[in-house]
Amino acid sequence: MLAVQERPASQLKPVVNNFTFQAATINGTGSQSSNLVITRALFAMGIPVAPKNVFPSNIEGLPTWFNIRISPEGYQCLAGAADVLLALNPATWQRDVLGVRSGGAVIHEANYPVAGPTKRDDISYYAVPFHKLGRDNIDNADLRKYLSNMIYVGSVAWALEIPLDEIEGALRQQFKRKPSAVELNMTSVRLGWDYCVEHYTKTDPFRVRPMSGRVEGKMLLEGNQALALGVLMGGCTVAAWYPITPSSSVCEYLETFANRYRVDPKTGEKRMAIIQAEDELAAVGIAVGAGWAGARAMTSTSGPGISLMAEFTGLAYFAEIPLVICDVQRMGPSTGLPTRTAQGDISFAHTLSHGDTKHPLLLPATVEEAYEFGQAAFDLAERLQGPVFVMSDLDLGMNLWMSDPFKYPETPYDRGKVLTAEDLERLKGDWGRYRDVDGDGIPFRTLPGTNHPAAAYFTRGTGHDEDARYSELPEVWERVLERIGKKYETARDLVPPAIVEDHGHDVAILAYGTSHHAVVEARDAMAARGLETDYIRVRALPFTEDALRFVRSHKRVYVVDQNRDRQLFSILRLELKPEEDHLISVRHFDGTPISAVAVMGPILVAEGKASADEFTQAPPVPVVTAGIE
Amino acid sequence: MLAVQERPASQLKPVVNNFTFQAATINGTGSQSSNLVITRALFAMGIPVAPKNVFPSNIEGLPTWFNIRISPEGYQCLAGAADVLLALNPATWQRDVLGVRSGGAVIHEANYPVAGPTKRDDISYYAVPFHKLGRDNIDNADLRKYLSNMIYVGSVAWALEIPLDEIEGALRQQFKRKPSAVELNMTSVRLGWDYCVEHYTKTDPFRVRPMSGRVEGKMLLEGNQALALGVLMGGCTVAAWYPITPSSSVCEYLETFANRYRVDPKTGEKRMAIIQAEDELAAVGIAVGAGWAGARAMTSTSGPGISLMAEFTGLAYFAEIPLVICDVQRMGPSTGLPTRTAQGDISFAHTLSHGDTKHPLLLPATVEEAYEFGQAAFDLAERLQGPVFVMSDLDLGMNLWMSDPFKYPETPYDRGKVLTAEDLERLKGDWGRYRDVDGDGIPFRTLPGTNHPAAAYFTRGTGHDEDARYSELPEVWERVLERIGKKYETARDLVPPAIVEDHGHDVAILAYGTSHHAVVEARDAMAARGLETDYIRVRALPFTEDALRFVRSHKRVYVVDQNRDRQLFSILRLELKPEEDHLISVRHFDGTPISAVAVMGPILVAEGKASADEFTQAPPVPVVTAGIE
Amino acid sequence: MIDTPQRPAPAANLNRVQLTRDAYKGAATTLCAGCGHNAITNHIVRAFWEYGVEPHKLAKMSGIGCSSKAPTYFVSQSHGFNGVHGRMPSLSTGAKLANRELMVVGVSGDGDTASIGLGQYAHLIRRNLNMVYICENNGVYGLTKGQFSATADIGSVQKGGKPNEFETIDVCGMAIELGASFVARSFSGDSKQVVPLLKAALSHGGTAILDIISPCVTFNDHAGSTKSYAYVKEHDIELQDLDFIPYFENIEVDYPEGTSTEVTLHDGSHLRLRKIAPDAHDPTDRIAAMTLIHEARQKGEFVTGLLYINPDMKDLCERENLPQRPLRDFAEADLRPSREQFDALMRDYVG
Amino acid sequence: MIDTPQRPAPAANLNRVQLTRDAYKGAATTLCAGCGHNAITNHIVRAFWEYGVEPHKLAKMSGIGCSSKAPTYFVSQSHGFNGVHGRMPSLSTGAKLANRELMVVGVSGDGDTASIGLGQYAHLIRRNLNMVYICENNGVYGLTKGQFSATADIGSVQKGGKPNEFETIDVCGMAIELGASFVARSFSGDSKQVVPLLKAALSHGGTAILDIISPCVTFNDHAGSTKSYAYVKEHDIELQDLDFIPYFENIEVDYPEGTSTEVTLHDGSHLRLRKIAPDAHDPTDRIAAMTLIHEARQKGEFVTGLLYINPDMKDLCERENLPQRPLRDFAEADLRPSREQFDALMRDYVG
Ligand SMILES: Cc1ncc(C[n+]2csc(CCOP(=O)(O)OP(=O)(O)O)c2C)c(N)n1
Ligand SMILES: Cc1ncc(C[n+]2csc(CCOP(=O)(O)OP(=O)(O)O)c2C)c(N)n1
Ligand code: SF4
Ligand code: SF4
Ligand SMILES: [Mg+2]
Ligand SMILES: [Mg+2]
Repeated sequence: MLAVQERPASQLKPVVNNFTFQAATINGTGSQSSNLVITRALFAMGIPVAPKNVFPSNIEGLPTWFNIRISPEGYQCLAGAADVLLALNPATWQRDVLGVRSGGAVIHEANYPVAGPTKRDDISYYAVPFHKLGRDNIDNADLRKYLSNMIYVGSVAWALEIPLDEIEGALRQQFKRKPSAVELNMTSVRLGWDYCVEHYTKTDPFRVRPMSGRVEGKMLLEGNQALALGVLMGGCTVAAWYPITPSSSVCEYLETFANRYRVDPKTGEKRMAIIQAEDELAAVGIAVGAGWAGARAMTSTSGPGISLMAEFTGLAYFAEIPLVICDVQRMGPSTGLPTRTAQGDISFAHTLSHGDTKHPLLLPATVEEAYEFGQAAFDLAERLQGPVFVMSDLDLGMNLWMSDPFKYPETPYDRGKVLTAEDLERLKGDWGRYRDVDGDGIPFRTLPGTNHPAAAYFTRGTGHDEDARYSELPEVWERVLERIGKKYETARDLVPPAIVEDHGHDVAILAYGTSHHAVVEARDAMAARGLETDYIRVRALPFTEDALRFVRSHKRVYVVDQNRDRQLFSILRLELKPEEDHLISVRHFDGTPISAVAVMGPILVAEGKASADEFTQAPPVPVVTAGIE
Repeated sequence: MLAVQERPASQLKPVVNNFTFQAATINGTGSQSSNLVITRALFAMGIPVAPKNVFPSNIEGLPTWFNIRISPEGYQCLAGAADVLLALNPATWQRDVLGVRSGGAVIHEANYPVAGPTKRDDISYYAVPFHKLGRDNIDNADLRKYLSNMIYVGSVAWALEIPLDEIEGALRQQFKRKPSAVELNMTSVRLGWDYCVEHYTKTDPFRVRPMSGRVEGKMLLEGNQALALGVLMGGCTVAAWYPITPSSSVCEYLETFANRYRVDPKTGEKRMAIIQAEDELAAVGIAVGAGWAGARAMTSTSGPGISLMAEFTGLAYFAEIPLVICDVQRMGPSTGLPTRTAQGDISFAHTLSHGDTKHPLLLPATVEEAYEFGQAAFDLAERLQGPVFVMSDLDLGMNLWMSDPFKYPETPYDRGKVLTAEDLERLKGDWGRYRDVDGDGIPFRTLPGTNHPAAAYFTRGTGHDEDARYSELPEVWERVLERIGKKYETARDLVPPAIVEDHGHDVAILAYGTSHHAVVEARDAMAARGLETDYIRVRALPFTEDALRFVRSHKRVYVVDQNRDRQLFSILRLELKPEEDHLISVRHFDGTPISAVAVMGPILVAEGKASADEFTQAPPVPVVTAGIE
Repeated sequence: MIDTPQRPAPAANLNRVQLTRDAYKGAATTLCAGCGHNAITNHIVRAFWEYGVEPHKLAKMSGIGCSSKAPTYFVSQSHGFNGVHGRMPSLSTGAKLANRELMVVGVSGDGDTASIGLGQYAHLIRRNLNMVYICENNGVYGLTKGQFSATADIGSVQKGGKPNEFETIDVCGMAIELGASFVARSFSGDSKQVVPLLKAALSHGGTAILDIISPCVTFNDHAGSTKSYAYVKEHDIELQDLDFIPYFENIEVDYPEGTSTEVTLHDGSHLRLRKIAPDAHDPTDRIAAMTLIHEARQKGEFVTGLLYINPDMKDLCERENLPQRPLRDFAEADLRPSREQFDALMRDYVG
Repeated sequence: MIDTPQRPAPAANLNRVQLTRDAYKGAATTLCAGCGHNAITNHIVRAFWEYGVEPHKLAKMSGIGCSSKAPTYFVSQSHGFNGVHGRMPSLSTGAKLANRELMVVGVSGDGDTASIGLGQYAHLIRRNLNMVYICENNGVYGLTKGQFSATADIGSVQKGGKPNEFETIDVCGMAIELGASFVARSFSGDSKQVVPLLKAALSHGGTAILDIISPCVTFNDHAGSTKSYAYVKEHDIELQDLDFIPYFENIEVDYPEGTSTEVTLHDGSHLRLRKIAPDAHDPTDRIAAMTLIHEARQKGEFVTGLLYINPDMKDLCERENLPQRPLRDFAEADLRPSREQFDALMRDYVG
């Protein structure tokens, strides 16, 4: 929830490169391009940006908010409330104005009423007749809707003091393939800029200045893009998916990459099959079939798709077939909020399917990890012979993030324990598909097509013995199921280890995935208030031994979950002895990206460093839902 | 796992009414009727019986075992190993003979080799040429296969000393509708009896004698039958299902009951719709649609069906629609052992579907509870407005159990918070579908078809506010999801309370479902060895306050789960504070019904009352799988 | 909360249940301006008003998609249920079984129907549940931003330029193959055809399939698409001119001999089919209907109008022998066997 | 462990890949004696032997059911996959995409295909995956003890006496409606028909649907059933006498003018259709095939033989432009862009 916090407002002392800009618009009107231009211009000035798009689940006409957090530290999380608001949605006008932090500024469509609750004396107002400016000045009727949005780019640039040539530079990047569009757009930008220059003197403190040392050489890209690139680099050759927000773009980006990098220029043949399946049951079935036949195969989906993939995941678990499932989490249960973020599928994915199951999860927090884990998932799945989940979320997947360029992989793929015809010859055919030869719980397999008379075995989801023969014998069943369980233990040494900052403090924070960015800021803020904390970022399930040791060695461990039911917290508790259990749960689950306040509020209060009042939020104003249904 | 235990064998001192009889046959050969005749004859003699059918997942030709535990105490669990074996399956001959407890007896087809490992000197052998007797004496070629099985009934009757007129009585009951068959069957029975009389003198100690005081007035019926009757009495009017072992017979029995009790004799109209759906997704969808429209609706299934019902269960949870799902659990994961028992879906059902969800589960242990909970589930689902699971299992569902006759329900249905047109008139239309008026988290609903202009609301799995309007607002989402979570707390007071035997001992056992019957015997046996225990049988999730109090107040609580991953144990741990947590897990998961040994073995060892050796089992003999694949 | 709407004073513009046309409206649409689905919503409002649907007896069902949002945009005084993707048929089946008096109207999309929902669609038809099933067919997944659905024609081009490689799944062809009792196709822009078809569907006593081509202006209205407004208008072959004569009105119209045929619908209403071509299609001939659809598809055309009808097929509730009184209304005394019956049953199980 | 079988010394009974017929057998069946499925297994053994299938190139796929157990009973030297209920098509799709060289043969049941699996069945056909799809059709769920499946005919009577209330789903009719490229129907008892159809299906370059009526002796072989041996034998209308001429054999047979037609299959083999009736069915005519099926169904008959074929339709791997080399065999260097390409991409994302 957006917290409205008091802030020592100063009309005079400038606040440079350290505030949140929010554009409140209506979706489907083309405002997304405008927001990207502002983002890119800031980024080009050397200023760290953290753009967060909070958009509705429809195509046109509902409220959407685009937030750009800028901070010298490069914090990547949402900062709670906006300092500078661009208000272009009458439906949310009142809510948006009341959400602005004291001392802030509002750039708004001139015909919105500034009266009653929307008339605040602690913020600055810059009314701009966007509508009229567009109507009067943009002749091209086809483009008017789109270009009108560029007008506000000009006004925002004026308010934030972004030089116009930075805007032009950003436009040039946006229109790499169509440079002629730049000037057309700039004409609209100037309309908004000129209007403000003519009518206003800046009275609020928020402004930007070029800076250096933070973003040079950094990329700006989405988590789904990074994940798709990881999947490509990871050698995936069969991908099957069914469209669903927010995961669709994983396979869409993958297709773009595959068209670019997997097509044989001579023959036109493509070294990858990407199948848009008829539903999620088929998507995961295709991935399982391909994994069985020896391809690196994956499917990507979100919550409802995970539910539908439950049966096949159990088959892959019990028949021991490599399978990568990318879950870009959105807010559930049920259809929920398809365009809002959550970490709500952790426990469901962890034991997906009926009967006893337990699957490794990878928990990326950054685009770089999305890229890395997109690759690692295949190594793990083929090594462990079973399902592996990459648990991304909407925040990571669909927002732009700053990152250093990714590393080109230096290691070969780990294709796991596969016996070739030559191996079989050497073994004189003496092998068993489900024998635990190495003591790590992982058996050997052969691939269909292996030209050796001993290669074939029969795969089934029913009971089978070590030699893959059908069996209903009690002792065989128990033995096989225990052995499969052993692989989860083996996985502890194979998954990406936790990242630990241990300075021997009593209090520690344990977080995973996108909560990381809020924790980074929260720790700085808490340290500033005298509460030093240690930190462990868990990057996978099962927990590694290191992670458990860290937890055991701290007096109080705050576990941050972006879900209602303390999902990772609960999984962790079950791995600890009662006497080792000093866990305290911190939760956030309203669909917005988690902020530092959501992390540090509960911790400071619990640690006696703040009163509960400090973090009590003013009740937000409901949106007037007329027309929204 | 069948435990082969040493037993003070005595050829001389008779063991009366206290042993296990096992018939090892081939399925699809009609042996099931013979086994039932033996069971019914024993029962008619006043002897408590506990029949357990361990059958394969095909229709004809694979090994099947029918065990009849008889004991003066009326223990209802499997006793580990057989004392008297009827061996009629060459494929399992060796395994079966080696599994007989020392001092026991084997009645077997005469042409099986008694040599090498199958030649034991601590058991008695009665070889009978069943095959030849049938061939030579049964003229009716159509019935020969079936009637041949009746020959062994005669030999078993001879060995156990069941009077032939008891057999005849049992046949008379079996052929209530076709009395002429009785004599035909008795002819075969006498063949087997006479052969033994002629050739053998009984040398083993196991025999039965009529007794009284234990089974008079008791019924013998299957859990699925009882559950179906509960569902009928509970007022279910829409049932939808898809065939799957071991749950199919729930809806098949239900159909029989409905045809008998729900058809209007005048019009022929049926007050119940039972739909065999095209799959489990449709079955649960039909139930959800019917629940929404105000009918008491249910679906029944088993593991794979639960996986497929995940998405709709989440919808019912979040849109708050009454839904009863009966899960007759079988061994998973995946297709697993479809004809073997487990409690493996507990944790999966408990949080079924993506996102944060938590559902009440009812955990019947007896046929009486299957009947009771079959009714209670509808009251709960309509009261709480959400999914409620009845977690039966194959052992309970498909075996015959003794029970007192069920009680005719004295209370009206609890149809929950439904507003009628009159209510709405009284409220002047001022209501909201998702408002928490009573503070228990449970809102009011109206049914489609309610003739009032304010009755209608729109149901969806997407975000909505208290008045059922579409909403994506963060605070609305969080509020609604928290409120739904509150219903789980409300449920603590509504679910069937645990059954407690608390005598202030340090050690307690916590069990649920069919494990109960093993615990009963185990406690007696442990007490005999000086270990007195308290006992709590949990009959539902969420845990009631009483149950939690019991757990907190004991030094060591052994939690019995019929699954690998300690599913109920884990759910319980998460409800306890670390300092209250004195849980120790006891597991059984080989697909066989749990025995007392499986419960008391680990406890006695952990409590220092037995050495681990005592319960180490001899490795069982693998079945010769030729032809079984 | 929901305001108690005032029943307006009787006036000229009231239908037979004394409601104005406005009473059949719903919330304002949140779909794109120009979306075919909005036009269909308007046709529904008009048809339901003219037919005199009683709002409280209507159950509006849908799956997930832009199309599936439509039920919120008509008849706000009816209960509605926006379920999960592709599973509207099973929800509808349950609702109808629970309360046979409900008039069940489902709105689905082509993705919802022909991709993820194909199995349920087929089995709905097989059971002949008495409901109206509207497929708002735009050949793409609108709500997830324009990927091809299974009804996209082979060779049709995506907005990005990618051609579709797969044969279309024809929801009408499928329905007829599966033995559907009422199958019609139309175009969202053709109110003259959609409105009488909707009313006929309401009058039908089984599953009435209406496949309505409904262009997605945002993702599938470009050149190269075979579901664009331009393409559909050009390739729409109308089979008949349709007049719906409701059972509650006594309209006598004379048609010149041989120019029309009439179908008597389940509720006593009539649908008059006026011939457009001399060799008019006989909508009671299943094989003719299949042939027609296939031949049109081969030519890249849509045949619109009533394709097939069998007004006499039993619906699911009849096959299940359900009472007319809603099952959900029966109480303990109706549903439990008597104490005597119960005791007798218990005795059966004893010994 | 699996014994290393000896390749027998060359002899008269070796096929073109030097294997005896026994090499095409599998484990002993665990199905009921007399089950139609066992007969089909025998036909498969013979057809695969005669065709000279290479065991290591074969992938045997199935769902769940008695029928779906069949892959364990033939060609034990091939990999097999008994998946989950109704989802064999997606598993097969994945397997084939991973390794295009595999010869994918799926065995399913009528419940597996037409009930739970209908959606995947339809979309498999739509993609025209190159595989043989055998539906062992007995009108019931054998493995769960005899409930009606969706292919049961309306009016057919269950063992307990309950009549089926619903229209059959005709898996051949559906397939043709959906644009399948190879559709045949047969009867488990008719080896003369099943064997050449199986070989033709192996030779076909797309999804080859074989719907084989295969009576369940235990649960659906009684009077009143329309899938009993007695009923099927009586109502089987054979369309053609079939001769399969494999591409690797040079057989020249003369047929009297006008008594037969020949279809050239994808791998160069030929299927010769000898007319039984004078007005013989043309299996390249889709509408004729549909009409035929519908008319037969109305009469309670089965038409058996090759119903429809289009040997030229592209299969999925072709549509996806996949290389002939199995995708699973490509390595790092083939799959990762070069370091230069990668660095260029990274630069694209910078600033
Ligand atoms: C199980 C599941 N998978 C995927 C989605 C994502 N999704 C939402 S709508 C939709 C497709 C809608 O297409 P269609 O039915 O044609 O409706 P349209 O938007 O085109 O009207 C999809 C795939 C979902 N909500 N649930
Ligand atoms: C998801 C799921 N639902 C139900 C079942 C139970 N089941 C096993 S086989 C079967 C039906 C098999 O019928 P069919 O495909 O016709 O094969 P047949 O046994 O008749 O050859 C069913 C319903 C299952 N295994 N999985
Ligand atoms: S995206 Fe397409 S289908 Fe969806 S509302 Fe817009 S125009 Fe209609
Ligand atoms: S039950 Fe029927 S289908 Fe199954 S093996 Fe027996 S005869 Fe065949
Ligand atoms: Mg669509
Ligand atoms: Mg079948």
